[in-house]
Amino acid sequence: MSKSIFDPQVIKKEFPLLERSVNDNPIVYLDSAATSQKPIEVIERMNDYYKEINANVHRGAYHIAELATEEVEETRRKVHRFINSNSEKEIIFTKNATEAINLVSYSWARSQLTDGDVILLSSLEHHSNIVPWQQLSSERDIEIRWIPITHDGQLDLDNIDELLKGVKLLCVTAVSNALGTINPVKKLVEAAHKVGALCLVDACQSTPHFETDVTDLGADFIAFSGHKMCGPTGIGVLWGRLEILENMPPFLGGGEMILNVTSDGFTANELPWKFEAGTPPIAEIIGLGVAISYLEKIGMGAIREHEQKLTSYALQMLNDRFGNDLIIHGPQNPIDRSGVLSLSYRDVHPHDLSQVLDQYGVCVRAGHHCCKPLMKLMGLNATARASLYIYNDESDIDVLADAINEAGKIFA
Amino acid sequence: MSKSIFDPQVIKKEFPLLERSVNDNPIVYLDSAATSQKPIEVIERMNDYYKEINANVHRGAYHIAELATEEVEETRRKVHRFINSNSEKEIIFTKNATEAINLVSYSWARSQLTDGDVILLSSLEHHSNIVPWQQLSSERDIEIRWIPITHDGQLDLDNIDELLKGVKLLCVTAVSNALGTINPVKKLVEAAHKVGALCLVDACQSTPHFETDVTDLGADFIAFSGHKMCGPTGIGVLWGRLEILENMPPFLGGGEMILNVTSDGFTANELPWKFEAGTPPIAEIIGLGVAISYLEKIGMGAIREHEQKLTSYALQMLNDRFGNDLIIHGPQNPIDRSGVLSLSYRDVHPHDLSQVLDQYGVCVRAGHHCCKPLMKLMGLNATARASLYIYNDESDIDVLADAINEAGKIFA
Amino acid sequence: MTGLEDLYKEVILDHYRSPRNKGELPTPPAIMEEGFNPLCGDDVKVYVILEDKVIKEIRIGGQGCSISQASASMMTESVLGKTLDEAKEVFERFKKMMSSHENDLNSAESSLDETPSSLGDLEALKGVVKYPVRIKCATLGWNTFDQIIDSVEN
Amino acid sequence: MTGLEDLYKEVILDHYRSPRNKGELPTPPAIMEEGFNPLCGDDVKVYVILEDKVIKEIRIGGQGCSISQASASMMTESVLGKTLDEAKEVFERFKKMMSSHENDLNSAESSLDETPSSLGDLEALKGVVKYPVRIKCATLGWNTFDQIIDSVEN
Ligand SMILES: Cc1ncc(COP(=O)(O)O)c(C=O)c1O
Ligand SMILES: Cc1ncc(COP(=O)(O)O)c(C=O)c1O
Repeated sequence: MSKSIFDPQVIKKEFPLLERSVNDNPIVYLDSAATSQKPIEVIERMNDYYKEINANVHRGAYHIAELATEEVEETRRKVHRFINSNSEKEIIFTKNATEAINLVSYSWARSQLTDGDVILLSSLEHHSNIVPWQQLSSERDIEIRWIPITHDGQLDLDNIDELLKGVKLLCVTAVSNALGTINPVKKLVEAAHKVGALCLVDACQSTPHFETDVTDLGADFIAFSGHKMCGPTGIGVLWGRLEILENMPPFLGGGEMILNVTSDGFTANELPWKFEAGTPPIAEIIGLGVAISYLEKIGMGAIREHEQKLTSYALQMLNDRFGNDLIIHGPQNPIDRSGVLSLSYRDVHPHDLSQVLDQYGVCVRAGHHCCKPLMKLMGLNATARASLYIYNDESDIDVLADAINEAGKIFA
Repeated sequence: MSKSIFDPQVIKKEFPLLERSVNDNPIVYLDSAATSQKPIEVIERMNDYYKEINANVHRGAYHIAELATEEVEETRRKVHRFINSNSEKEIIFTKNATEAINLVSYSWARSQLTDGDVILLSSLEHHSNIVPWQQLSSERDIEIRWIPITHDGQLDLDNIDELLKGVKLLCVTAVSNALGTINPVKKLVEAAHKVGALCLVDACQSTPHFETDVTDLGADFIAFSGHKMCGPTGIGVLWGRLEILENMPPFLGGGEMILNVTSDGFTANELPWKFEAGTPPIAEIIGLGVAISYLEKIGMGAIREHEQKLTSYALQMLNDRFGNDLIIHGPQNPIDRSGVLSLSYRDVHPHDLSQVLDQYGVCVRAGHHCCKPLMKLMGLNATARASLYIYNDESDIDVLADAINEAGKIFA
Repeated sequence: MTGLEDLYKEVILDHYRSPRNKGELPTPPAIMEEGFNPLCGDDVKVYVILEDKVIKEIRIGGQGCSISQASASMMTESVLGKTLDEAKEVFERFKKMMSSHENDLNSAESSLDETPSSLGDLEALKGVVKYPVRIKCATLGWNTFDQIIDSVEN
Repeated sequence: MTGLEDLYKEVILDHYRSPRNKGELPTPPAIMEEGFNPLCGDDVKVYVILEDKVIKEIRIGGQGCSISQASASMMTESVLGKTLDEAKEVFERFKKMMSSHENDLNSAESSLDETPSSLGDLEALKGVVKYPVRIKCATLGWNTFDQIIDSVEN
């Protein structure tokens, strides 16, 4: 938590990609909500894995297979501690957060929900926490209901008790990837539990930026991806409460997830392997472990503090400089938001804006950010989204502002 | 195809892991059927990805996102050419072969098969091509039927016409990972098509070792994993025939796989993205692309030739040296088998055998090799499996033989 | 500012600022198809009134970036009054120009030179091939128009 | 040959070659449970006849490697004639010896020294903690036996 160790200049140097140039300008990476950059120690540890202990896990009795297995299982324990779960058996490795959510949908929901049940979604959800439920509701007579939002993109909970009637599952993102809104997840979990519903929290945009404590949160499932939190691509996590996971049928079938197979049928393995079919993403799991250690070394509290300060700076500075020409969507108070700045600049289309920004080395994302229902509610087609992380500093925001200004000139 | 360029000594040097020692002995890696080692160029290209162009794909309009997207889609084209498919749209990236098979089971089979239908499996299948079908048959009244084997672990096709009656799907592995048996897949595809059944080929053990030509094969689906063919963990491939894939409903739902989402429902994206939900394993896809180029550079014909020669040597030498003390399961003619040597040595338990071998740096796998039904048919509980690849040579077999001999002394 | 002049040519910006044939047409008699660019959320609606397979009227609805809007606007000019077959032929030439990158991104420059020089304003979109993501923008209106041709022909 | 002496102690090989209490018992009166090691395919069957919560007879069936067979064989000797509570206590001590690695593989040596020295032959299995994969072999019989205790107690 100590501020002294947090120096974005030092941190920046640990990310090799941030040293490169784009179009003769030093890169200014502002798309961490899509995927984060990776510190050198994550990259090198995966290298070392391939060079020194690459072997398939869990079944080899030879030395390097044991080492690889040990690193995979040690990472499981690390994730368990990182999110303060009850047991390492609750940590299931998937390929990304999307698979984790689908696992809940295919295994838990399809075995538990029947015609007439209701799933409540927040209007801030990413497609990955919408489409799996729409798929289910097109198979069965399951109603999908939405928590509305206020004009500044916060959940409108005035009628939450009404909305929760008949609900069996509440799906809510901890932080909106499109607007940066931080949701009152703990409160929502409590409300859901009061009516006997379970709560699945999409933690993709919170685990990289804040402390995560599933015990305190009280949720039933959380899903997140490694690639947004300094880890590699190809690895995600589902956490679920032990007693719930234990009663769920397997999802993907195959090697690793069985205890026994005969020609007549199979017996599923114990948790967590029951849900991990096939060769796991071994190097990726190990990379995620290093990423978590890296974040813990900096301190999740310090990370949040840094991002909040930087967000305050950005809101203030961009506002001062562009006034009404630039709309920053979402909550106005930095306390209510993460480092996601979803922008509309005059009538310059976000795609054009991001193209011009790229010319100055500034990487932002243009589009619907996989949140089309939310965008529609906000009356938007697309925004240009700048999203911050540990390696960003005020100078990055300044370059962003200058580049926005240049775009204004082209599309005057 | 030219033999001159094929030199396992040179190739070995391209695999950093093969330079290490285990228990003070140079490593002799004989577990490539579980996972292969990775050439330095695969490892370094993934490094470079993370250091130079790491960005989320398909949605970013900025430079590095375009480069990453281009490499991902270029790899798709490379896979398409590598297996001689009809279109790059037929190439779907998954996390491993197991997910690829489950995709067929959840999307194709669950939308096409009904009570009374039959799925025919070969008795040589890996759990990953058994359990998904058992899961389905426990949900619906779908019969699972097995193609029997001969005593030396080859498919017994005498009654294939009888067996195919009522069959809607035939699942068969191109090569047995437990015994090395090469199956007459093309003939089986023809037989399946004659009764209107589709054929799913598990190509996990063939793509790394032989030329794969899905057009010639005529199959409907093939599944394989990157990690067994010099590629990274966390990446698999499903290939399916375009007209079949087009009519299949989506499997995993989420970002990337949609064309549009409203609060009322979603429209699926075009192929192949319809089946690729969430952030793809970007670095892993790129790594697979490099692995394929690496294999193509050596030449799939040359690889098969090398492995067949080495297998002949091993069969002969081990037989000469150990006689009846050592049983090498599976077909006796090297033409009928890949470089998989499944061994029983006296009454030394395979687990103990592999433990002693490890002491000499020799990595083999002990167990059921995820083929419990096959093992049961063969009257085996477990075997010790030595499996060969491009970087192995006769000296590796010699070390293996010496180490087996030492095990004999301990368990005399 | 270097580099973007290729993309944002004056004629493109002009079509973007003052799109031709923007609006809607009543269906029927018009045929309408809608297209999405899943990458950025843009959507386009193409309305066409045909008489004897001749494009009598055409309108563009929806929203999008300068490239998709300008390209659709130019498209309306280049196909209005043409027969479907003629329009298809323009589309083929346009597609060829846009896909030169797919063969080899690096040799894009050279293959560009081979593009037939008869696309009028549309040639201003040549520069787009250097920005693969934007090709989807430039072809969105065209692909949607193509759906109309398909629906008429089948 | 260095290194494996720790694992394949003479007493282990002896139990492997001449397993004690190998065989089956009729059920009932015996209780039987079966355990699998999913990693290597070994399975073990434990048969127990209880009288007043005292283990009157015990047999081991199934097949496995030297470690799993020897450990099960030693187990039968160490629990035969004991009450379930006493047997559980032995199991707890054995488990503790086997899990010293889980806390810290590197400090395994030191924590080994703290293991209470009252496990008899079973102490020969100490060396297994250095081979994490084999711990599953060593505990297979025990965990299966534990299922019997569970089924009796609930
Ligand atoms: C024949 C066969 N099929 C399927 C698989 C499963 O592959 P993966 O574990 O990569 O999903 C394997 C490898 O373990 C295999 O050898
Ligand atoms: C809030 C949120 N949920 C889900 C996802 C999906 O994550 P992934 O694409 O890694 O599966 C993302 C990221 O794209 C996200 O930001």
